[in-house]
Amino acid sequence: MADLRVEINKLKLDNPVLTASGTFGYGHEFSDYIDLNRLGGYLVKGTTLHHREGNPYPRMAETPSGMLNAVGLQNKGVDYFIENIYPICSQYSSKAIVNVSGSCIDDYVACTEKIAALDKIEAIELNISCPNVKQGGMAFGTCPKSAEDVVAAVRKVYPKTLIVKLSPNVTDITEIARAAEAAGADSVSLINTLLGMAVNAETRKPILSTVTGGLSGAAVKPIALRMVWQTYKSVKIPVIGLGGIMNATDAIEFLLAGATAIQIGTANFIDPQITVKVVDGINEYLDRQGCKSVNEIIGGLIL
Amino acid sequence: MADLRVEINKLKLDNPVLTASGTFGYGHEFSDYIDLNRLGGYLVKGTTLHHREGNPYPRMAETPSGMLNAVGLQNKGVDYFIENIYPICSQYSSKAIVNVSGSCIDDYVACTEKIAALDKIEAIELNISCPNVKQGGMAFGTCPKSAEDVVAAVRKVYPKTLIVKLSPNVTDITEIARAAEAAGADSVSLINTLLGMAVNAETRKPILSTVTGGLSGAAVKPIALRMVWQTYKSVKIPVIGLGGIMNATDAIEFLLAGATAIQIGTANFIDPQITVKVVDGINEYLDRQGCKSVNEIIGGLIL
Amino acid sequence: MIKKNVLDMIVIDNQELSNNYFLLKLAPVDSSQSLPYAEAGQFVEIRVDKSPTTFLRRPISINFIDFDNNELWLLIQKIGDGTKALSQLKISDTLNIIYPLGNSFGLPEAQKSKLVLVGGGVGVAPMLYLGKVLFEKGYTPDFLLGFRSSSDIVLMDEFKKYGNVHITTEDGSFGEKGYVTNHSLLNEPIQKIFTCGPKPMMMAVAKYAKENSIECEVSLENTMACGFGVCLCCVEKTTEGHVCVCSDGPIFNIEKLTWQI
Amino acid sequence: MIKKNVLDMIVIDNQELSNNYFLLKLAPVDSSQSLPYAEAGQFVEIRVDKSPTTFLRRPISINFIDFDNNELWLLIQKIGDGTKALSQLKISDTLNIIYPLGNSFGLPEAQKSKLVLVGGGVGVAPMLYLGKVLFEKGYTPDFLLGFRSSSDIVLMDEFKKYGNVHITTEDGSFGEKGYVTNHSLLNEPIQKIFTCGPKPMMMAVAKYAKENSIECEVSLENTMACGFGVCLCCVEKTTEGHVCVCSDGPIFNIEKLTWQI
Ligand SMILES: Cc1cc2nc3c(=O)[nH]c(=O)nc-3n(C[C@H](O)[C@H](O)[C@H](O)COP(=O)(O)OP(=O)(O)OC[C@H]3O[C@@H](n4cnc5c(N)ncnc54)[C@H](O)[C@@H]3O)c2cc1C
Ligand SMILES: Cc1cc2nc3c(=O)[nH]c(=O)nc-3n(C[C@H](O)[C@H](O)[C@H](O)COP(=O)(O)OP(=O)(O)OC[C@H]3O[C@@H](n4cnc5c(N)ncnc54)[C@H](O)[C@@H]3O)c2cc1C
Ligand SMILES: Cc1cc2nc3c(=O)[nH]c(=O)nc-3n(C[C@H](O)[C@H](O)[C@H](O)COP(=O)(O)O)c2cc1C
Ligand SMILES: Cc1cc2nc3c(=O)[nH]c(=O)nc-3n(C[C@H](O)[C@H](O)[C@H](O)COP(=O)(O)O)c2cc1C
Ligand code: FES
Ligand code: FES
Repeated sequence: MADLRVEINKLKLDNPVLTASGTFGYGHEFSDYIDLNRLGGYLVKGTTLHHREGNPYPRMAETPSGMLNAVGLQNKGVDYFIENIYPICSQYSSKAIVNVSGSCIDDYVACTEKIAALDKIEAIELNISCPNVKQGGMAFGTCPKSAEDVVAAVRKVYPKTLIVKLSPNVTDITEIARAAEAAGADSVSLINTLLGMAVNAETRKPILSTVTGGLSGAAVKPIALRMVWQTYKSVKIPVIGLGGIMNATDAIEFLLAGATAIQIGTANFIDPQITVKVVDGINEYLDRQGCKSVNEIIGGLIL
Repeated sequence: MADLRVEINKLKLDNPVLTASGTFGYGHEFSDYIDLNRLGGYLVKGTTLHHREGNPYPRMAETPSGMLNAVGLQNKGVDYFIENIYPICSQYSSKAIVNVSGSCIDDYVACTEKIAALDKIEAIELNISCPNVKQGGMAFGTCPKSAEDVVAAVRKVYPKTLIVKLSPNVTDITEIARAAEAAGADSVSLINTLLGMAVNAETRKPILSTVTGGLSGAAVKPIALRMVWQTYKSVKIPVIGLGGIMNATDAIEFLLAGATAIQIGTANFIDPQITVKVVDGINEYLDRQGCKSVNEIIGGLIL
Repeated sequence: MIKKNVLDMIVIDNQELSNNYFLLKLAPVDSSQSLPYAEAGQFVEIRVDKSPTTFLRRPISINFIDFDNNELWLLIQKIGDGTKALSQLKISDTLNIIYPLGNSFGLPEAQKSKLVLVGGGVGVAPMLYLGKVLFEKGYTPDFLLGFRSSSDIVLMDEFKKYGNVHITTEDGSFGEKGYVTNHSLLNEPIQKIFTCGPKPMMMAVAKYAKENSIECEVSLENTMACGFGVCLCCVEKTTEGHVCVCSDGPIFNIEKLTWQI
Repeated sequence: MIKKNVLDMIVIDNQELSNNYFLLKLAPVDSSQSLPYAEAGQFVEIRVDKSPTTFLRRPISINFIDFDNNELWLLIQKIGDGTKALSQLKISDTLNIIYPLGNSFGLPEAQKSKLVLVGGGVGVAPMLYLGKVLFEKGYTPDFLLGFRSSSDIVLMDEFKKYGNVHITTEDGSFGEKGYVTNHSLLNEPIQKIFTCGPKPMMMAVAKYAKENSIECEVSLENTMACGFGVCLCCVEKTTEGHVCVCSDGPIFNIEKLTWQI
C-alpha cells in the first residue's frame, strides 16, 4: 500500500485520480456506483456566470475509439451551483474543483469571485479551451497573449489553487502553458478536446448540430501524452494530465510522462466505476514496482 | 456506373482514390493484392535528395484505433528512385506521385528538379509536415512564412502539378493552406500525422526510439475531416483529404467535406485490398444516391 | 430513485426472431443475486466488448423482466456494428450492463377507459413490460403494434398474455393495413396512450392524442453517451429548456415537449 | 517470389495446449481452394476482428502445413488482447490472413553433420514445419527445444515424427536442466543452426555459433505494422543498413546482423 498523496500547489489530494469536467456531472450522480470519497477529487461540470442552454441536439457522435461532443457548456449558472450543488459537494471528503468558463474576461472573473467565497472549494480549473462555444472558450486558449490576460485577471481575485485547462488545438502547447504560468497559474491541466467533425454519408449532413465538436476518449491518448510530456519539461508548476485515460495503465503512463495528477473523462461513460479501479490499479503498480510513494514515478520516464 | 474522374489542376485522375505516402511503398509491392491500375493514383514513399537510414528501431506503437510511427523518411534517395523504381512505375497506367521531403529548401528544390525531369511523373507532393525528422519536415509546415518560402522555391523549378502536404499540428491549418496557395501550390493534401507518444508503463520507457512519433489511422479521422472542411472553405485550390480513411464510407465523408481526391494510408496495412474496395464503394454510393459524377458530391455537405 | 447497478450478466438465450430482430435473455452471472426491481419504460446500457467500432455503451429498453426466473429480456434490432455484435452472443457469454436507467411510464390511478400501448417496429420493446405491469395492477391494456410486414411481427404470444393485441402492417400482410394511427382502435374512448417507435410514428400518435385531448407519453431515443445524466449529450428541448432524455426521460408527457405537431 | 494471398480461413480446431499456448488449425473457407505453397520460416498476418484494442494485424509464424488435409497450423502464445481474442476462436469461426509472408530458412544442399533446430518457448513454432521440410529432403534434423518447465512442453509427438527431439527446461522438470545453450547436443559436430525464440536466447545461440564457426540463421520478431515491406516500421540494423524484418527477413544469417555478441 503505497502513499498516493500528491500536491497541486496548496491543494492536497489523497491520491492523483481526479475526474474530468463535463464527464462527471456534479459528482453525486456517481454515488450509486462508487464511493466518491475514494477519489483524489472531482471536477464539476463547466460553470458559467449565467445559465446556459448549450447547443441544440444532436451533440454527440461516436468515433473510432472516441466521441465528439458539442454540449456547449450547458449549465444553470454559478448561483445555482452555490445554492443547490455546493451543499451536496460539501458532504464528501473528496475535493470538489469547479471548472470555470466564460465568454469574456469579466465573466470569468465574476464567476471566480463567487466560487472563491466557498470555503470547501479549494481550487478552480479555468477552462480556456472549450471548443464548443462561439465566444470565448478555446479562443482564449489558442494564443499566449489572451491566455495570459484571462489568467492574470482571474489570479487577482483568486487566492486559492488556480488550475488552467489548456487546449490541444495549438501549434505549441508549451507556449500557452508558459503564458499561464507567467500570469500566475498554480497548475495547468491538459488536454481539453481536439476539434473534430463527423458526417453522415447517407444524409450528407454533419452529425452534430454545430458541425464541429470536441474529440475525447482513447483515440486522443497518444496526443495528450505527448503534450503532457512536452509541457512537463517546459514549466515548473505541476501538470495535470488527461485525455483518453481508460484504465490504470493509461493513468500510470501520464504520471510517468510528468503528470502530478490525472483526470478521467469519457471513460466514466463506459465504466462508471473506472475511477476507483484506477486508484486501485495505481496502488498495485506501485507495490509491484517497489515504490513507496506515487511521487517516485511522476515524470519518471526513463529515456 | 458513375463517372469517377476528378482533376487536381493539370493532373487528371480516373478516380479520386489515391494512397498515402509511406504506407504504400513504391506501389508495386501491392501487385499481388490488387490491380494497381484501378487506383486514381498512388503516392510513393517520402523521397529525399540523399539516402536516409531513418530512425532507429522501434519505430512503431499501436494505439487505440491507430498507430504511431517514427520511420523518419528512410529511403534510398531520389537517384535510386529514378534508376530503379521509376521504370517500374512507368508500367502502370495509374498515376505515380512522388512525395518529396527535405531538411532545407535547397534539398527540396534539388530533389524536385530531378523528379521534374521524369516524363511520367505528373505531380509531386511536397511533404512539409513530417513529424519524425529532426531538421526540416514539420518545422516548415507549422508556420505560414516558412511554408510559403519552401513552396515558392519549389514552384519556381516545378511546372507540373504541385501538391503541398500539410501538418495537422497547428493552431489554424487554413492559415498554412492559404500560405501554400499564395506561394503557388496547385493543391493541398491533409493531414499528415499528429504528433503523439506512447509509453510502456512496466519498463517506464517510451516505446518509440524517438520518444514521439506520428499518429495515423481511424483515430484521427474526426480531426482530419474537420481540417479538410475548414481548408475547403478557405482556399480555392483543390483539397486532397486523408487521415483515418478505413472504408468507402469514410472516403465519401471526406469528399462531402470538400476533398476532390482522398488518400488511404494506414488502412493498407490492415487490408491491402482496401483501395479497390473503396473505389467500388464510392461507385455504389453514387449509384444509390443517383449521382452521375463524383464531382456532384465533392463539398456537398448539407448544412 | 431506484439504485443504478453495474451488473455482469450471462446470456441464457439469444433467439433470432423475425428478420433483423432478436431477443436476448440475460440473468445475473452471480445466480444468487436477484434482479433488482425496475419500472416500465426504463432501459439498460450495455457494454459491447467484441465490436472494435463500438466505443460507447448501447442503450436498450427493458423488454421484459421475469422476476420468477430472474431473467431480463431485451428485444433488439440489428442496426449497426454494436447491435450486430450483440446478435452474435452465444449462450453463456457474459456482458456488462448498467441497470435500470431513466424514468418510467406514468401509470394511471385507475383504469377508466382504454389504455393504449402503441409500439412501432423495435419500439414495441418497452410495451411488453409495461403491459405486464398494467396487467398485474388489474388493468387491461390494448397493445397497438405496427410493423412493416407480417414477417416482422414479434412476441405476439407474449403480448397476448397481458392484454388485447391489435396489429397494423404497412403492406397489409397481417392485421389492418397502414400505420398505427389509422387503426380502428383509435375510434374508441381512450384514457391514455403510451408510445415508442420511430420518431415520425410517435409524432403522428402525439398529434392524434393532442387533437383528441388524450393524455400521451412517448419514449424518446436520443443518442446517448453516458445514459445516466452526466454528459448532457442526449438533451431534448422541452418547455423547461434542455433536459436529459436519459435521466429526465426517456418517457415524456407530450405536453412537456416542443414538437411542432 | 511466392505470391502473397489474402485468404479467408475457417477455424477447424483450436486447442489449448500447455499453460498459455494454443494451437489454431485453419483451412480455407472455400474448401475447393488448396493452400498455396509456403516455405519454412515464413509467417502470416492475421486480422483480429473481435478485439477492440487490436488495430493492426498480428504476425504469426507458420507452425505447420498439412497439405494433404489442406490445414495451416499456428502455435500461439497468449500475450495481450490480440492473441487472447484468437485463443477464444471457436470451430467454424472465420478469420482473414495474409499468407505467406517473409523470406525463409536457407536449406543446405546436403546434410554433412547435425542440423540443429533450436526453439525457445513459442519460438519452437516455425521449427516444426522446418523440420518436416528437412525430413522430406531426407535429412535428419535435431530439434533442441527449450521451455520453462515440463508443463510448457508442446507438440512433442509432432516433432518426433521428423527428427530427434532434445529438451531443456529451466527448472529441470524435463530433459536437461538449464538453457538450450547448455545442452550436451551442442558438443557434437554441427553443420548449421536454425533458431527462433526470445531475443536473449537467440543471442546466446548466435554467440555460440559464431565462436564455433557454425552457420546460423535466426528468426526475428520485430514489431510490425504491415508485414509486407511497405511501412518500414520493423527494421533491423544490419551490415547493409536498415532492412525490413518482414520482407528481407524474418530469417537472417547472423553474419548479416550487427548484434554485439
Ligand atoms: C433509451 C433508449 C432505448 C432504446 N431501446 C432499444 C431497444 O429496446 N431495442 C433496440 O433495438 N434499440 C433500442 N434503442 C436504439 C439502440 O440504442 C440503437 O439502435 C443502437 O444504439 C445502435 O447501435 P449500433 O452500434 O448497432 O448502430 P450504430 O453503428 O451506432 O448506428 C447505425 C446507424 O444508426 C444511427 N443511429 C443509431 N442509434 C440512433 C439513435 N438513437 N438515433 C438516431 N440515429 C441512430 C446511427 O447514426 C448510424 O447511422 C434505444 C435507444 C435509446 C436511447
Ligand atoms: C514474424 C513474426 C512471427 C511471430 N510468430 C509467432 C508465433 O508463431 N506465435 C506466437 O505466439 N507469437 C508469434 N509472434 C509474436 C506475436 O506477433 C505477438 O505475440 C503478438 O503480436 C502479440 O499480440 P497481442 O495483441 O496478443 O499483444 P499486444 O497487446 O500487442 O502486446 C502485449 C505486450 O507484449 C509486447 N509485445 C508484443 N509483441 C511484441 C514484439 N514482437 N516485440 C516486443 N514486444 C512485443 C507489447 O509491447 C506489449 O507490452 C511473431 C512475431 C513476428 C514478428
Ligand atoms: C461530454 C463532454 C463534456 C465536456 N465538458 C467540459 C466542460 O464543461 N469543461 C471542460 O473544461 N472540459 C469539458 N470536457 C472535456 C473533458 O473534461 C476532457 O478534457 C476531455 O474529454 C479529454 O479527456 P477524456 O478523453 O478522458 O474524456 C467535456 C468532455 C466531454 C466528453
Ligand atoms: C508508417 C508511415 C509512414 C509514413 N511516411 C510518410 C512519408 O514518407 N511522407 C509523408 O508525407 N507522409 C507519411 N506518412 C503519413 C501518411 O502519408 C498519412 O498522412 C497519415 O498516415 C494519415 O493518413 P492515414 O490515417 O490514412 O494513415 C506516413 C505514415 C505512416 C503510418
Ligand atoms: S446520455 Fe449522458 S446525459 Fe444523457
Ligand atoms: S512491417 Fe511494414 S515494412 Fe515490415
